[in-house]
Amino acid sequence: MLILLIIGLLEPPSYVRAYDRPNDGGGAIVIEWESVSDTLLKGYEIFRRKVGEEEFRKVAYVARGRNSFVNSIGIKDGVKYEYAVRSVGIDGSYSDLSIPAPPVVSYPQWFKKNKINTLLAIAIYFFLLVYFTQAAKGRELFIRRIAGLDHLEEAVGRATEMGKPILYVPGLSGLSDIATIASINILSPVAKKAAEYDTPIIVPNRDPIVTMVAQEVVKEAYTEAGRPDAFKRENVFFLSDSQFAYAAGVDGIMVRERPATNLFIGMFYAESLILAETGNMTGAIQIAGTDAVAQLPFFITACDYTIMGEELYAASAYLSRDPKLVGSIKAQDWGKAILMGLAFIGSILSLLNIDVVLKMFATI
Amino acid sequence: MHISTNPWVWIAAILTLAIYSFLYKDNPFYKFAEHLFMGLSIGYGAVVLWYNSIIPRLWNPLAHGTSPSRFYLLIPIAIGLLSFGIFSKKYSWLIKYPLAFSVGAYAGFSIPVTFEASIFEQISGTILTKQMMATPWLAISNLIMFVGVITTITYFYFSKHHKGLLGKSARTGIVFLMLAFGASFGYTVMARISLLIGRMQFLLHDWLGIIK
Amino acid sequence: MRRTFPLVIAFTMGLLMMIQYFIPHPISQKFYKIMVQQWLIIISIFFYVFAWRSFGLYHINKIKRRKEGWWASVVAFVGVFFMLLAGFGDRIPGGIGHFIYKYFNFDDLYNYMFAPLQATMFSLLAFFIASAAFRAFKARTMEATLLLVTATIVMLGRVPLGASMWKGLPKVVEWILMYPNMAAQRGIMIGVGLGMIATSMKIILGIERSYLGGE
Amino acid sequence: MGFWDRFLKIDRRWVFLVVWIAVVIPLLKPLGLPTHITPPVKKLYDYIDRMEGEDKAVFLSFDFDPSTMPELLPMGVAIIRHCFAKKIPIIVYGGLYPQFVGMAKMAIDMAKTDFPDIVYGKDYVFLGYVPGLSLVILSIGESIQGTFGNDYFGNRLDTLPLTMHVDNYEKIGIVVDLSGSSIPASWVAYAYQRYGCRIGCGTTAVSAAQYYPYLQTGQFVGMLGGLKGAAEYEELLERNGIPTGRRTATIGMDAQSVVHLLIILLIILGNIGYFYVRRRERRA
Repeated sequence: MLILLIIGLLEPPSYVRAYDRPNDGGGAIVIEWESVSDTLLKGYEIFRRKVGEEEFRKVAYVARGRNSFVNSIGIKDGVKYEYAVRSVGIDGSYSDLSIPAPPVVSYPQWFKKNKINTLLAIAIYFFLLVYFTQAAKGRELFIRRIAGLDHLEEAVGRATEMGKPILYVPGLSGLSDIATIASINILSPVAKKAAEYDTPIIVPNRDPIVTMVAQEVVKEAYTEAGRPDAFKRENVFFLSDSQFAYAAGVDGIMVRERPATNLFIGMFYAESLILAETGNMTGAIQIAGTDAVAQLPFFITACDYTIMGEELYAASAYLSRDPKLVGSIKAQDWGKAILMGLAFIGSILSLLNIDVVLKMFATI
Repeated sequence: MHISTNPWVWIAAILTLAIYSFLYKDNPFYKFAEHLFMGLSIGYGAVVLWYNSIIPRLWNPLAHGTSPSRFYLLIPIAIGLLSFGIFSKKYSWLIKYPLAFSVGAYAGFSIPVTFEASIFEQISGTILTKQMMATPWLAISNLIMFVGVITTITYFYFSKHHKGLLGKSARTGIVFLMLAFGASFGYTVMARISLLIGRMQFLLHDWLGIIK
Repeated sequence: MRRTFPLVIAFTMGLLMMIQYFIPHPISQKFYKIMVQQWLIIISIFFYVFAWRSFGLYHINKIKRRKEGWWASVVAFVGVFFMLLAGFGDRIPGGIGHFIYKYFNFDDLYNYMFAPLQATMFSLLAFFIASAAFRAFKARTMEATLLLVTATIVMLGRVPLGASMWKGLPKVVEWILMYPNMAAQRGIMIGVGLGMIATSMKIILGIERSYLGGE
Repeated sequence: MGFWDRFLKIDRRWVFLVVWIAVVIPLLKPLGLPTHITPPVKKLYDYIDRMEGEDKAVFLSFDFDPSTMPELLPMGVAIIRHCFAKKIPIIVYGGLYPQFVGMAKMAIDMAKTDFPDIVYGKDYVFLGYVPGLSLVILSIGESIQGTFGNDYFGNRLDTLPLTMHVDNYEKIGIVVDLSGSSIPASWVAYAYQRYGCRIGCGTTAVSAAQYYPYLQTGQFVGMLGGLKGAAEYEELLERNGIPTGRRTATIGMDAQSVVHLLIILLIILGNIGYFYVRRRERRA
């Protein structure tokens, strides 16, 4: 009897309000309400009707503990809707419907105001990049030593001495990965050196587009070295687009062609160690370069030199000494300095209960 | 012992052994499996491309679609066709159009996404808050984390000599890098060994039936 | 036409794809969908034709010149045709189509040939990880020592044995993963992120053009 | 050349052989090393166990392919067995991508054998692939019948007693997602954050580290990490008298421990040798 009485007293939520979800393409309305504090509460049911309609229809249920909901199914932009919410008890009883929220209309927006920080960051970085690439013209900028790169020439030379080919693996990803582009940048001077020394360079590929680009780059390098006739298109080829079939194929090349130098530069996944260990077995000198953090430990243990993370991007600037590319390294360093500074200031402020910097980096 | 009578299981087992034979040395069995695998993967890729891309995205809308906008699909087809220029010496430069289109689009797309995922999220996770300093233990741990992030970034500082404060910081960064590489090596070991166990269970249970 | 126009295309596409991110309006969403789900995929289909040609030429070349082990290239082609027949067998008219479909079931080829080959290649890692650890994990320098000690602690902490040796070990491992490990990962990620963005911007601006295959 | 010199230059094929033996012997002759139960696994087990007799179903999603099968499939089998034994209704979902369905089918076939009285349609239902990825997760919040229409075998869902009754997250006690990718995070974002449905997770050893934060915040009820997590679940079944069938993960775990130990031993021996040789060379 008592329980029945209590259930009968289950209250509907109060202060129900509805508004168009900001920063979206339309078609969504946010509903909020004050929570009901009742131990017998199980959750809430949300009801909707178009203005002018008689009956409310249930659109959703949410469990207790939450007091907002985004309704994004069946909403038309420009149509007026009314929302009401009711409480549900743990044994399935219901409260009355709440007082409906004032009518609401959803519409699409033209700019995500919450993304203004991203836009600003892009603008600042863009400015830094343009400034330093322009400022770099005609000036020699400093780049620190990158261990793996210094040995690149030595590695090419060794293959020449031994009369064995060079194997260049441009990673397993496509051009949408920037690491692949960095790899193509490094392939160009390597192929040129190989052409000068008259050492064959084998480039097996996993991505069709990269195959095409690699062919062009190697051909160009041979032309630049003054030996266009020595370029063999069949040495730059598409092997397979399946990760492990590709690894199996490259393993095969390593044990049969016995390249004296293996270069693994670009984006790699789990196959990294399969490639590097097989190369180690054949006794080749190996240099790896990748920004795939998870694969770095395996390259470090199985290769002679490893170009780590961002060093890969610096590599193309380092090898070419092209002032425009070196200028971009300078811009990257400025970016790092600014971010480190903000992390310091942000920490101090946030420990003093001022979260202004923290808010600057919010992504929602 | 219950040796499998399913011929497919036998094929799978023999191919498995052929790949493992590579661990001893390169041999015709491995070579066979390797080339078969490459061939199968190309064929598989073609079938998947046909059913998952060409049919639903190209053929169905063009052949059976009714919306007038379907003819816009002719634009990417035209751009794609330019890549066939590579088959002739004279027109091989045509390939630059589809390349520029794809690479440009991916580059533009990745800029805001990378800013948010790799920079904003990471920096806001690094900034120390009161919550992160709640207990002495948490405070020490998070301070170590903070120092780790900053010093690792300085290791990747290229335009200055690594001397003085920067040099010290970069050397500390290497310490953190090595710790991280060791940790991820260690925790990957488990998953990789599970894979081998899985294959061995296939050979010993499904194929030979030696283990129950 | 040969040099400038591709750069203009890259610039325009890059800018449009970047801007659409900031515009929630359905027009911009539709542009994104059409580009990512249709156009870019359709263009990439044509690149595959090139890739298959490259694959074919590579192996035909080996067979023609009777290079050592040319028979393996024949095996590769056999693999391709098996898979294609199984995949498209139901489209081949007449009794042959039915025959192929029945005996070269696509799922069987996948489950009993492709998948085991893939899984076995993947499992080679277990052997390689052991031999790499044995060979390379030497306490030569302070850094190398750190790497090998951390790896060993984490390895121990992830099996029951470690926990029975010392109860606190799993907690230590978790701490290493959560703090120093994450710190370095973050540091790399931030640097890599900046590098990626810079490269993307250079592509859009036409400063970076090596992907177009030289000049 | 002394023993250590030769040991350091040992052909790596010996290392391969030792690794192989270290895997095969425990498989042939299980050592029966004790399995310690860790809290994340216990929590998930208890949560499902408490659903016995309640009017709710378990929703088990298979979001992985053959490459992570050794770690994740035993988890699926163990959870299905748990539900079958306790007569907790279970909906097995073949995953968000088309190539995942085979894994779910395999798990059901392996679990079914010990439970002859289980009835399809009443005690469990098998759902196949429908396109939509995270939209599917959202759509289940509205209606399972509306999202899928038919089960894997083509039966209409509104004709099966189980799905007639269980149509959205309201009647689902927990969603358990088995995956080595980021898919569990999507279930949290859409099913938990939006519909309040509790989520459990089974993931690979590599991914487990990145999911600890979810466990801490309670976004996951519990978590099975890698082969070890699966072995612990099997152990809990065994302790509670539920037929476990072939304990794939537990058997594998013995081999796992032995190989870990072996690798550590190799590293230690390698270093002893290295220091011995170096010291001798310095003296010379």
